[in-house]
Amino acid sequence: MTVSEVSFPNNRYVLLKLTDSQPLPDIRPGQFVEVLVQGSPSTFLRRPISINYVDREKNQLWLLVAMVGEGTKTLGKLSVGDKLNLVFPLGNGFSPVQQPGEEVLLVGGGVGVAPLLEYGKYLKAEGARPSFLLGARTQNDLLLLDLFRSIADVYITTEDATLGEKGFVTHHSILREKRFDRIAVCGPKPMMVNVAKYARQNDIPCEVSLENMMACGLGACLCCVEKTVRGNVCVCTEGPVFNINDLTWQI
Amino acid sequence: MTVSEVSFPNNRYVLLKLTDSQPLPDIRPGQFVEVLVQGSPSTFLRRPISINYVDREKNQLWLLVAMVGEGTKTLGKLSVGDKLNLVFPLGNGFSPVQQPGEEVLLVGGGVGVAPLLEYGKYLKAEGARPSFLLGARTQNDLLLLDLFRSIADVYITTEDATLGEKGFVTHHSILREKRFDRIAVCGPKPMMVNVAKYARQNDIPCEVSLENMMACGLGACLCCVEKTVRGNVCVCTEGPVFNINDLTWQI
Amino acid sequence: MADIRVNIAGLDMKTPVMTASGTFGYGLEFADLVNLSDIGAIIVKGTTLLPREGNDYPRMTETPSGMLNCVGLQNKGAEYFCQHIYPQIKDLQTNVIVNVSGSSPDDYAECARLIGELENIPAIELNISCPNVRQGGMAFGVTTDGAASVVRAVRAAYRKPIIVKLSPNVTNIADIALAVEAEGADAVSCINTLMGMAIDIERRRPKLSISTGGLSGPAIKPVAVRCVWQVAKAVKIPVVGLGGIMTAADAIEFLMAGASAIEIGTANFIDPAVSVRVAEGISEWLDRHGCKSVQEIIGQVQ
Amino acid sequence: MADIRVNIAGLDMKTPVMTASGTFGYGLEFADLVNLSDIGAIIVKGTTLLPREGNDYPRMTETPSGMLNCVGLQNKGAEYFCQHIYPQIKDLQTNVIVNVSGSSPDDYAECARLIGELENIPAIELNISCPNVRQGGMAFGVTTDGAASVVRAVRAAYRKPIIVKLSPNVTNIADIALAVEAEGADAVSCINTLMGMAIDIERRRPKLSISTGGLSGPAIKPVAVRCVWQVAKAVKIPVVGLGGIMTAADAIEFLMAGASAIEIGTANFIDPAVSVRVAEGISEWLDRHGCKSVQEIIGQVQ
Ligand SMILES: Cc1cc2nc3c(=O)[nH]c(=O)nc-3n(C[C@H](O)[C@H](O)[C@H](O)COP(=O)(O)OP(=O)(O)OC[C@H]3O[C@@H](n4cnc5c(N)ncnc54)[C@H](O)[C@@H]3O)c2cc1C
Ligand SMILES: Cc1cc2nc3c(=O)[nH]c(=O)nc-3n(C[C@H](O)[C@H](O)[C@H](O)COP(=O)(O)OP(=O)(O)OC[C@H]3O[C@@H](n4cnc5c(N)ncnc54)[C@H](O)[C@@H]3O)c2cc1C
Ligand SMILES: Cc1cc2nc3c(=O)[nH]c(=O)nc-3n(C[C@H](O)[C@H](O)[C@H](O)COP(=O)(O)O)c2cc1C
Ligand SMILES: Cc1cc2nc3c(=O)[nH]c(=O)nc-3n(C[C@H](O)[C@H](O)[C@H](O)COP(=O)(O)O)c2cc1C
Ligand code: FES
Ligand code: FES
Repeated sequence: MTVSEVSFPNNRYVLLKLTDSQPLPDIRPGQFVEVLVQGSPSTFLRRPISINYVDREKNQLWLLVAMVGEGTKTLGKLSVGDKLNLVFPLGNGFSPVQQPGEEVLLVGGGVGVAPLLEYGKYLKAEGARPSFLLGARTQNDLLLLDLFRSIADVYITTEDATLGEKGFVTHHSILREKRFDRIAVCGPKPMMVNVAKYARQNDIPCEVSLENMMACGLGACLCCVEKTVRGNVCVCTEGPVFNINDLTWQI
Repeated sequence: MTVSEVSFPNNRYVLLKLTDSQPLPDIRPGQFVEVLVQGSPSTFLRRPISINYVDREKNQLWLLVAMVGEGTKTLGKLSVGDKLNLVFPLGNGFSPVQQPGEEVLLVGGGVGVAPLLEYGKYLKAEGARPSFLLGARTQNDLLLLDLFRSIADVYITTEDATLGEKGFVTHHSILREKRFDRIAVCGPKPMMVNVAKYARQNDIPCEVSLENMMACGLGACLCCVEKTVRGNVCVCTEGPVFNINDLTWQI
Repeated sequence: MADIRVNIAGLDMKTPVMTASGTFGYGLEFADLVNLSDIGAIIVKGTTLLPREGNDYPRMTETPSGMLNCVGLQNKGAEYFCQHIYPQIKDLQTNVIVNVSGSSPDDYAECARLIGELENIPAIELNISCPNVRQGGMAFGVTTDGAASVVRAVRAAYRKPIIVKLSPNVTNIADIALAVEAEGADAVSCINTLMGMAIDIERRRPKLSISTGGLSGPAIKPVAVRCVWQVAKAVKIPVVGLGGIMTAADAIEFLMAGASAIEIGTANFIDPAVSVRVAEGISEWLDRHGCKSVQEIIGQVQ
Repeated sequence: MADIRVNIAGLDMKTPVMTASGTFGYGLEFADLVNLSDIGAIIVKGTTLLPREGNDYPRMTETPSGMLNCVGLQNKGAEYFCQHIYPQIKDLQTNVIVNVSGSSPDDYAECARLIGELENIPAIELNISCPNVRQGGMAFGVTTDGAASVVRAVRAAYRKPIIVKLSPNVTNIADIALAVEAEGADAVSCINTLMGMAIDIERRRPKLSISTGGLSGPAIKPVAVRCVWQVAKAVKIPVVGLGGIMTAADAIEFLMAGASAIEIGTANFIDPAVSVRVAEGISEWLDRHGCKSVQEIIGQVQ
C-alpha cells in the first residue's frame, strides 16, 4: 500500500494513513496487519499492528503506531508516497453486535485504543450503543480524542488528573453508575486483567485483545500461543480477541 | 561528517561532497575512508572508498561511489544534511613528487579514476607534470571529465569509440608517442595488470592502487592481504598503493 | 526455460523448493497468499505419536538476522492428523511430506507407521533433533548411535522414502549423516536450528520460556551452507539444504554446495510467497547463465 | 557511579570489556581512535611459535549480521613478538594478554613459555580451535582429550593465568570446559567462531580461499549466550563471554548469562571505540538500575 498521510498525535506515536489502487478487502474490527519494516537493520520479522480505522470513502486504512523500538521508529520515518508491504487482514476481530441497542463499553489504554476506534464506528453503524473509556498517564497521551468523540461518549481517566477522572480506567465512576451489556478491552496486560476482574464480578461478558509476540501472524509458527481452556491456541488466528472466559488468567 | 552536496555523474555513480565543523586532517592522495552505511539491512561492515578530492577552501571531502551493491546503493540515497560516519584518512597514498617537472601518467578505469583526481591536483601543485589516461566502456561512463581537464591533459579511450581512441587504455597512442617518468594506475585488476606489463616492458616505475576486500581498514584483521615479495601484507595499511615490483603478479 | 524439476529419493518435484517443517503450518494457512501447487513440496508441522501442548509462551524472539523459537512440537498427534488434517490436504497438487518427531525410537516408528498408511503422503522427514527422554533429554541427532537408533526403528515400520533431518549442534555432522545413510535413510536434510539463547536484560530472565531455543534465519546461513557442503561430500544419498534461505541467490548457494533441493523456513514469515519467488528466481538465473537444467549447478562447488 | 572493575583469574581489570584476539591487532593500530588505557584488557593477535603466512586471499566475506574469515593465524612468531612487538606494547596502561595458538601441544607449550618470560604480559589466552596437524587437521578444541592435552602441556610450561578459549563447533561445550578446568585452566572464554561457508554463485566457487571460515558478529550472539550460560553452570572457574557483542545491552546479556567479563571482536571493525563505549554503557545501565557493582548482575540468569 502507499502512505497517503503521516501525522504525529504526539511525539511517541505516528498515525499512518495508507491507500491502495485496489479497493480494500472486507475488514472486521479488531483485525490486524503484519507490516514489513524496511531499512531497519535490526528488524527482521514483520510487525503486527491493529487496524485503527477503515475509511471506505477514501479507500484508506489507518495504523496508529507507538514508536517503542527500532521497527516502529522506522515506521515513524515514512513519508507520503512511500510503499508499505502489508499482509492483512489477519486474525479474528471483536464480536459483532449481539442485540440491537446493546450498550458496549470499549476500554482502551495506551496504544490499545487503536482497534477500538474502528470497533466503535462499526458498533454504532450496526445499531449498538458504544461508549469509550480511555485511560492514559497524562492528557497528552490520549490520542485521536476528537475522532472517538465523534462516534460516541468518551469517559477518560488520567493518572495525573490532567483530563477526566484521576486514576486508572477501573477507577472511573461510570463503572459504578452504569451497567453495560458487554465490554471490550485493549491495552497493557495489567489493565486488561483489572477490567476482566470487574467484568467477571459484575457478570458482564468481556472480550480482550491480546498482543502476544508473533512471528508469522498466519497460524503457521505456533509462537504466539495463549493458554486457554482448550489448551494453547494461536493468538494470531483464534484471536487476537478472546472472551475472558476462554483464558486461564487468574482473575 | 555532513553531506553538503549530492550529485549523479551518471545513473550508476554518486558523487558525495562532505563537510565538517572541524578542519579536515592532512590527507595524502590515494588514501581512503571507511564509511559506515546506515539503513541497509544487508550491510554490516564499513565500506572502503577512496578520497576523490579534497577542497580545502570549502573544507570538503569528495567521495565518488559506484553503486554496485546494497551498501553503495544506500549511499546513493543520502540527502544533503545527512550525517555520515567515517574513519579516515586510512592507508598509504601514492608516492610524493620524485623530481621537479617529472612527467607522471595517471591511468584510471571505471571508478578507479576516483583517487587520481586528487593525486593529479597534488602532483601539479607540487611541481610535477601529470597527465591523465582514462578508459571506459562508453563516453557516458567517463566521470568528472571537466575537473580532470582543469588539472592536466586528458587522454581517453572508450571501448565503443564514443570518445577518444577506441579500445583499452593500453591501446592509446600516447603510450607509444610519449615516454613518462612514472605511472600510477587505479582500476579493474586486468587493466592494472596490463598497464603494469607496459610499465615493466618500458622500464617505467609504476604504482597500482588495489581494492582488496577489507573488514577493518586499520591493519588489525589481516583480511585484506596481498602477496608481496615480503610475504602477505595488509593492503589497508601498507597499501592500497603498491609499486608493481613489490607484488607477485604474473606480469 | 531451464528445467528446474528434481527428484529426491524417488519423489518428483516441480521445483527444488520445499517449505520447511514448523514454518508453513499445513500449507492451508498460506492458501490465500501463494499458489500451493507451485511449491515443490510442503513439509508439514512436526507430528508426534501423541498430542503435545508444546512449551509455554513466550516461544520466540527476534535476533540479528534471525529468530529463536521454542515451540516444542505442539501438535494434536498422529491420529488427529490422519483423521482431521489429512483429508484437508490430501488433494493438494504438490508433495505433502510429514515431519515426524518423537521421544523414543518406538514412538517415531509408530508415528511413521500411521503416516505410512496415508496414500497421498509420499515421504516423511525425520526430525532427530528431538530430546531423547531416556537419555536426559539429549537430542537423538547429536550422536551417531542416537541418530541410527531412530532411523533403524522407523525404517522397519515405514516403506516409503525417509528424509532424515540433521542437527547442526554436533562436532561432526558428516558422521551423523553417514550413520543414518547406513541405516537406510533415502535422503538427509540439513540443517535444523542451532541451539541459542537470548536474555531480556530488563526482566533479567531468558526471553524464551524454556531458556534456550532454536536459531533460524539468514544468521545461520553460513553454518548451513558449510554443513551441506560437508555432508554432500560424505554421503551418496541426496542432500536437501536449508537454513536462512531468503532469495534465489541463497538457494543457488546451497545447490552449488551439493544440495539436490532446498527448504525454506523462517523466510515464509516475512514473505508468504517466498517459495514460489525463489523457484522463479532459480529458473531465471539458470536461463541467464545458459543452463538447461538445475542439475548442472548441483554440487558444482567441491 | 557503579563499580565495573572485575578480577578474572587474578587479573585486575578496570572494566569487564576486553578486545578479542585477531580483531584489535596489537592495540597500537587503534591508538589514534580510542584511549587504550580505558580498555579492561587487550588480547593481541593469535601468536604461534614459528612465523606463519596465513591463508591466501580472499580471507573474508560479509554475511547477514556477521562475517566469515579464514586469516589462518598469520603472525611473525613468538620470538619476533618478544623482540619487536612486546617493547612497543609493554607500557600500555592496560592488561595485554597474548592469544597463543599452535599445531601440537609442544608447540603451544613452547610458545607459552616464551611469552611467560615477558614481565608485562600477565596472562595468555589459549586458542584451542587450531587444527591438530597430527589428527588430520581436526581442531584440538572439539574433543575433551584434544583440549586437555593442550592445556596440560601449557600448564607445565606457564605459571601465570591461562584463559582457554572454547570452540562452539562441538556437541557439548560444557564437557570441553570441564576437561580444561580439570587440567588447571584459570578461566575459559567462549566462543570462538562458528564454522561456516559462503559461495560466490557467479564465480561458482567458495568466497574464501580455503572454502570454510569462522563466522563472527551479531549473527552468532544467540549461540554464544547459550554457550556461556551452559559453561557457567558447569564450571567453577570464571567465564569470559564473547560473540557478536556490539552494545552495552549485548554485553549485559553475557554477564547475566554467567560471564565475569566479556570480549569484543568484530564490532571493533565497525566502531573502533566500541570497547570503551560498551564499558560506559554498562556503567550507565548499572547506575540507572541502582546496582552498586557489576558483580550484582553476573550470573543472574540461571
Ligand atoms: C495483534 C497485535 C496488534 C498490535 N497492534 C498495535 C498497534 O495498533 N499499534 C502499536 O503501536 N503496536 C501494536 N502492537 C505491538 C507492536 O507489534 C509492537 O510494539 C512492535 O512489534 C514493536 O516493534 P519494534 O521493532 O518497534 O520494537 P522491538 O524493539 O522489537 O520491541 C519492543 C517491544 O515490542 C514487543 N514486540 C517486539 N516484537 C513483537 C512482535 N513480533 N509481536 C508483538 N510484540 C512484539 C516486545 O515485547 C518489546 O517489548 C500490536 C501487537 C500485536 C500482537
Ligand atoms: C581501498 C579501496 C578503495 C575503494 N575506493 C572506491 C571508490 O572510490 N569508489 C567506489 O565506488 N568503490 C571503491 N572501492 C570499492 C568499494 O569498497 C566496493 O564497491 C563496496 O565495498 C561495495 O559495497 P556494496 O555493499 O555496494 O556491494 P556488495 O554487494 O557488498 O559487493 C559488491 C562488490 O563489491 C566488492 N566488495 C564488497 N565489500 C567490499 C569490501 N569491504 N572491500 C572491498 N570490496 C568489497 C565485492 O567484491 C563485490 O563484488 C574501494 C575499495 C577499496 C578496498
Ligand atoms: C517456529 C519454528 C518451528 C519449527 N518447527 C520445526 C519442527 O516441528 N520440526 C522440524 O524438523 N524443524 C522445525 N523447525 C526448523 C525449520 O524447519 C528449519 O530447519 C530451520 O528453521 C532452519 O531453516 P530457516 O533458517 O529457513 O528457517 C522450526 C523452525 C521454526 C522457526
Ligand atoms: C578477522 C578475525 C581474526 C580472528 N583471529 C583470531 C585469533 O587469532 N585467535 C583467536 O582465538 N580468535 C580469533 N578470532 C575470533 C575472535 O577473537 C572471536 O572469538 C570471534 O570473532 C567472536 O567474537 P565477535 O563476534 O565479537 O567477533 C578472529 C576473529 C576475526 C573476525
Ligand atoms: S504468529 Fe505464527 S502462529 Fe501466530
Ligand atoms: S582490512 Fe583489516 S587488516 Fe586490512
